[in-house]
Amino acid sequence: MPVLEIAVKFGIYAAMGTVLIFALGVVTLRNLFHCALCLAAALIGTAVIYLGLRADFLAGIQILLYVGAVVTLVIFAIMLTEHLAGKTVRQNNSQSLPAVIGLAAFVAILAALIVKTPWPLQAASHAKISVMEIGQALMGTYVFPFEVISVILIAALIGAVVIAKKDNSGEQS
Amino acid sequence: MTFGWGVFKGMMVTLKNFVTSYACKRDNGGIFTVQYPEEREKEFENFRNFPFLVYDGTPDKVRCVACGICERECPTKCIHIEMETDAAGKPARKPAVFDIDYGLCMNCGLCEEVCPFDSIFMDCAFEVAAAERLDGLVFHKKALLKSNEYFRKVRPALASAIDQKRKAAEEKKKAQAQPPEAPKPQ
Amino acid sequence: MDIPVSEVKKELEARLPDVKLRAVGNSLLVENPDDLPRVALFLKENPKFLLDYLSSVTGADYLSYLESVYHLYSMAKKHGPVALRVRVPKNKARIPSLVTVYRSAELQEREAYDTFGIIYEEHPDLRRLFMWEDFEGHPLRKDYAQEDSETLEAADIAWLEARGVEVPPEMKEKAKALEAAGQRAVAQKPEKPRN
Amino acid sequence: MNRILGFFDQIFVSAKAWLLALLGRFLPDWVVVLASIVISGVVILVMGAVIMMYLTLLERKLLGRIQNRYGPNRVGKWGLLQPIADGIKMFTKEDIIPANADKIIHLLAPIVIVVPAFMIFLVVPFGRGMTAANLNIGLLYFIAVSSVTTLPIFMGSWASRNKYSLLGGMRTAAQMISYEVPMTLSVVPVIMMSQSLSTNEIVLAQSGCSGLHWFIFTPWGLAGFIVFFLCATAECNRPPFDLPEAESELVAGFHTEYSGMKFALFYMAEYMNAFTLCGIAATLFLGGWQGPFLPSWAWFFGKTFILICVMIWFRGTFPRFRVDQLMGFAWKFLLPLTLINILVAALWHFLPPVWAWLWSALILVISFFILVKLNINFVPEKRVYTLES
Amino acid sequence: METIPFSKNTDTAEMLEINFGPQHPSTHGVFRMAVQLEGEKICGLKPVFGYLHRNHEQIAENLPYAAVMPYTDRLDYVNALTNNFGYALAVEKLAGLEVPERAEYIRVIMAELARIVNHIAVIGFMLNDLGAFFTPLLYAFRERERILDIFEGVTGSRLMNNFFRFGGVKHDLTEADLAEIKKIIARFPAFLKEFEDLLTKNEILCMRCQNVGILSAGDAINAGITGPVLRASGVNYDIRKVDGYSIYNRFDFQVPLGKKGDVYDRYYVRILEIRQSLKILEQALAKIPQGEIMNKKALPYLKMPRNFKPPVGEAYGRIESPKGELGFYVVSDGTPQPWRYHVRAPSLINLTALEEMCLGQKVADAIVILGSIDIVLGETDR
Repeated sequence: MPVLEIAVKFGIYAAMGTVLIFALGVVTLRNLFHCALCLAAALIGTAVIYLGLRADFLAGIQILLYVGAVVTLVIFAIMLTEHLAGKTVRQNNSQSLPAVIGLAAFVAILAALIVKTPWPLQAASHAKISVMEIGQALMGTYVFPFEVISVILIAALIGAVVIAKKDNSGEQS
Repeated sequence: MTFGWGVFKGMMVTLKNFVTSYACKRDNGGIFTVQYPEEREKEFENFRNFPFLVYDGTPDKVRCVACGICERECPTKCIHIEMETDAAGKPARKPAVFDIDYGLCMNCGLCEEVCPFDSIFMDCAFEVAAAERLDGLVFHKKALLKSNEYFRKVRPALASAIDQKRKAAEEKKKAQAQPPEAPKPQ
Repeated sequence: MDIPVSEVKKELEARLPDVKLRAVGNSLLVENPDDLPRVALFLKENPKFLLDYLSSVTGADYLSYLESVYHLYSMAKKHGPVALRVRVPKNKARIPSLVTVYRSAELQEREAYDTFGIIYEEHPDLRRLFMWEDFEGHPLRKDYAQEDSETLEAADIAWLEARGVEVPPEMKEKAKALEAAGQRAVAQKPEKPRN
Repeated sequence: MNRILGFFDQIFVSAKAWLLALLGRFLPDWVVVLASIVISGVVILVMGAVIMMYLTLLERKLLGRIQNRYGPNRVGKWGLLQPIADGIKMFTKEDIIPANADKIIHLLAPIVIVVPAFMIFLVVPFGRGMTAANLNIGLLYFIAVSSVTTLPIFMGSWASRNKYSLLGGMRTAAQMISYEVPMTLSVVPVIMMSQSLSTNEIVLAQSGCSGLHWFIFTPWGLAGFIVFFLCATAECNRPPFDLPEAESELVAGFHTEYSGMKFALFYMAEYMNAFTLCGIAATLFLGGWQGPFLPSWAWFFGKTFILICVMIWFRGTFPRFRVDQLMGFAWKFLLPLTLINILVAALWHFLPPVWAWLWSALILVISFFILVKLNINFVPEKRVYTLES
Repeated sequence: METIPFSKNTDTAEMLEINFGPQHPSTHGVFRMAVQLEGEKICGLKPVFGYLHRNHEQIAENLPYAAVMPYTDRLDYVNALTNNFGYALAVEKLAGLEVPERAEYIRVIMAELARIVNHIAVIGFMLNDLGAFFTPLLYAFRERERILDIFEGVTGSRLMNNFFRFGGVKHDLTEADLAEIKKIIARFPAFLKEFEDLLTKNEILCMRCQNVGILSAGDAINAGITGPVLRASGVNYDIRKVDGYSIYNRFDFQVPLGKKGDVYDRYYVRILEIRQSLKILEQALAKIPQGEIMNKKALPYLKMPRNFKPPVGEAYGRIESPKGELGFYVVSDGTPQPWRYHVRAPSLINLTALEEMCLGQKVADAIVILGSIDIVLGETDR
């Protein structure tokens, strides 16, 4: 079905464009809440790209974790501080120029790397990775890094609880 | 007691009511809504809503003598009376104007209580909604006048008591006016 | 269980000799308003009375003076009432607040301030209770001039006409006359010199 | 007999196949694929709208009966036209946008909120072979998409510039994040047992024994079902977890400033979420469209309908939780219970049947009581009242 | 709008100021709570009154004594009969009028029915504030309906009864009415059981109500709190017992007391009070004598209200209304109108302690606490 494939390809490019626009919105818009919403849209767009590339599981996880959890928390934080939500913020400051230079350097290095890497052409484009394989990889091959990450997460969680608790008791006394 | 038992018991109560709303009659746990225009609540003799004026026989035989006691005693001042004058300018003991602002009236029934001529009574009719505040809710004499038969219909006990009282008073009056003699055959 | 006024008066005079008291009807008049908190505190804490509950605070206007009436009961001993009253002249209507002794006076004193203009000194939050902040006058005073809503004033007519309402000419004339006389439309209130 | 049943069972599937075959005669393949998507989409859109409309009627009727009154019964026979009358009313109402509102986001929020509500319909297996998109990550998809619902609620609450809305929005965020965790975890035993994320596979894993293999008839399934159902009630903001729109506290919570059709869209999303969540609950624990005698879709709709009735029953019975209690309930009670439930499911997998039953039931009951003991502030105090003369 | 003097300054902390009311689903009328919030926690709360103010006292000062009676109906419009009772009591005290035996019994019967009506309705409304979608309220209203039917049949009106007269009552209770009341009393325990099954042990209700809005006995007395709210705090003070006004000292009934003084105690004390009211009603119905319903001396004043001129003096009559102590302070100057007329409104004064009860609690609690205090704006604002 060439027509459908073309459509999918076109869709991927369209999604990429949308993601780019929203990503620009994230860094340029003056209202923090709008920025956060753009971030959510960009992340959803990324998930759509994943879907187009037949990485369904990744897309689902992307939406669940990034949109459902991370962005929600960001927005929650913005809304908790009521002064931020109404205000407009300038997103560029005097360090914009060095940042652009740094970014350009980074992009250059990245491009060089991409060009130099011998990408395997056509090899894995249609191979569908099932959920089971992902699970086996996580629980088998990569079990050590997986567990290390979970330990780090737990540490972060406990730290957050400690900080929150201290704040609370200070207020009560 | 187990955690969750209270919640469960509450749910059983609502379930029971759900079932009885289909299974039972109004008086023993069924639906207690009255479907208003089709069904009506029981009407009570004592129920009072807005005042009206009673006439005997024809509308020109108004009991009211425009004494203005109700006008004075009305807490909200919703009654307005003007006495009729005959051609000579002598006041006839009759109201020319008798207005009640239903929009102002608070259904307290004090006018009925103070009226010495058994003329103004509280009505049971409650369907008096109107779209206009002044044109619709200020009731003039014509709309306020209702026959004694109507009064007997809506408040039978009170009406018959009043009728008896009036009859007795009339006979007493007659008896005073005429020297006592054998009662006329009627 | 009523408490006879004479008994309260006797006890108070024995314990607080510098407070001047007078029995008025079934109540006790504290001649000097400044003594009121002392009297109330005494009655509240004296084990014989233990009047721990202030039921009602209200003002009253007797034309020549304003009055504040307090009804005290005891929840502990379940007796009462003892009515205290304080009289102040209209032009200097200041009474010390009882909020420090009885919290229940808080809203009631605000109400009396609102309706009679009695200023309760040292009340923590003496604002109007029912009326809005820039309301003029105190509506329950007998000399309060109530606005007559039937008679239109010039400003009302201008407002109405701006909205396309036809105002009868006689009303306009009345409003003009009022404006010329520099008066406001005030409801007639029978001035009855009573009591 | 079986053939008649089979015919009714597959009536919608065959209708669609016939239609597509008809199209396939004249049109190229890709149009047929497109048409297939369009047909499913249109069916879902129409069904979503109709379901929402009649759920409102059902809710009002049932609540009315629970409260010993009739409910709507004037528009049409038994009030059947009431939803249409309501729809007309909603359409003709003035659309009010607060002066200080962020107008674009205020407009976008109700539109965005119905999108995930419709998208979840894709993976709901309405009957045998009646899943719009048989994704092999169906369940993950469902969880992911339903988590997006928080965003539009945020948008609506923030854009209204209303303090009630803001409070409602914050409550929503807290509540949705909290209840997603036990909900996801309560699904895990089901995934473990059916060894698939696909909703269809999960239904098939519960087949046989005319219904006795439904997951709800196991200890872990029952516990999972209860937790899932409570979390689903919380997820679609229904009583007793309706804090985001708590009428008596926050007027209407995040949609205080919405009127007319925008308000109707929020409403629609809420009811469709309720429907899909009940549908998923039926799929995961009640055997989905499985069941004897009746066509598969009838079973599905019947089960979903019963679950929705239970939700309405909750609404008719319970007072509302308070914010801290709500969070406490999710984190201190439901979350440990689901974790234990996962453990129990693992035990179930390894033990022989009778032992599995005993052990898992025992563990669950004991852990329930331990949790109750630990959360003693959830348990009513005993009070003694004195009567004095 | 005026500025509300909160104790804490808003600019320093991240605080949200919200007005609950005057238009809000659960302020029970046009009442405003200006609330300072930190997240969901309440840091400051000031009640604002006056949205329903109609200067009841001045209206009364310009009317003859009898014509004030229908206005007292409009104070606490949920139970007009007890308002009538209080006013009649004050004026009878002022004028030294006796009330015939049968009339006293009728008064007590009607007042206790009104108390039952009020308590079940209040519990229903409080549950509505708690978020129970109308179910308890409608169950309560189902029973209330029967009692209102009695009111309608006897007094002529369901809510605005205008039933009491100085020295008696307006209408007599017929045998049929008494039988109907007996029937209601007989079926009431079953309803109460249903109500309690639905609510009393409900975990969610207990979570929401227990240890919320605690008011200690000392604070309650000092703040002048009366009625079920006071008794929930454990103070044994029921004016029916203390004053024994009318004929209440002839009945055998008890005063239910709470321990903690939280919302749950207020709820349950009301349920127990309904039981006691039923007890009083049973005794009253058993003992009601035959006889006059109006004092002979007062009869002419019915026809001639302006002839009713109490002697110069003042009287403070108070009753145990379902909301608390309802007091009427009437000053007569010997004319047909009262010179001063003041209502001691429990709905207003019970709000004195609202802020203390709410501080540190959540938003949702504030609304429940307000619901548990039981105010009617007609009485609060007058």
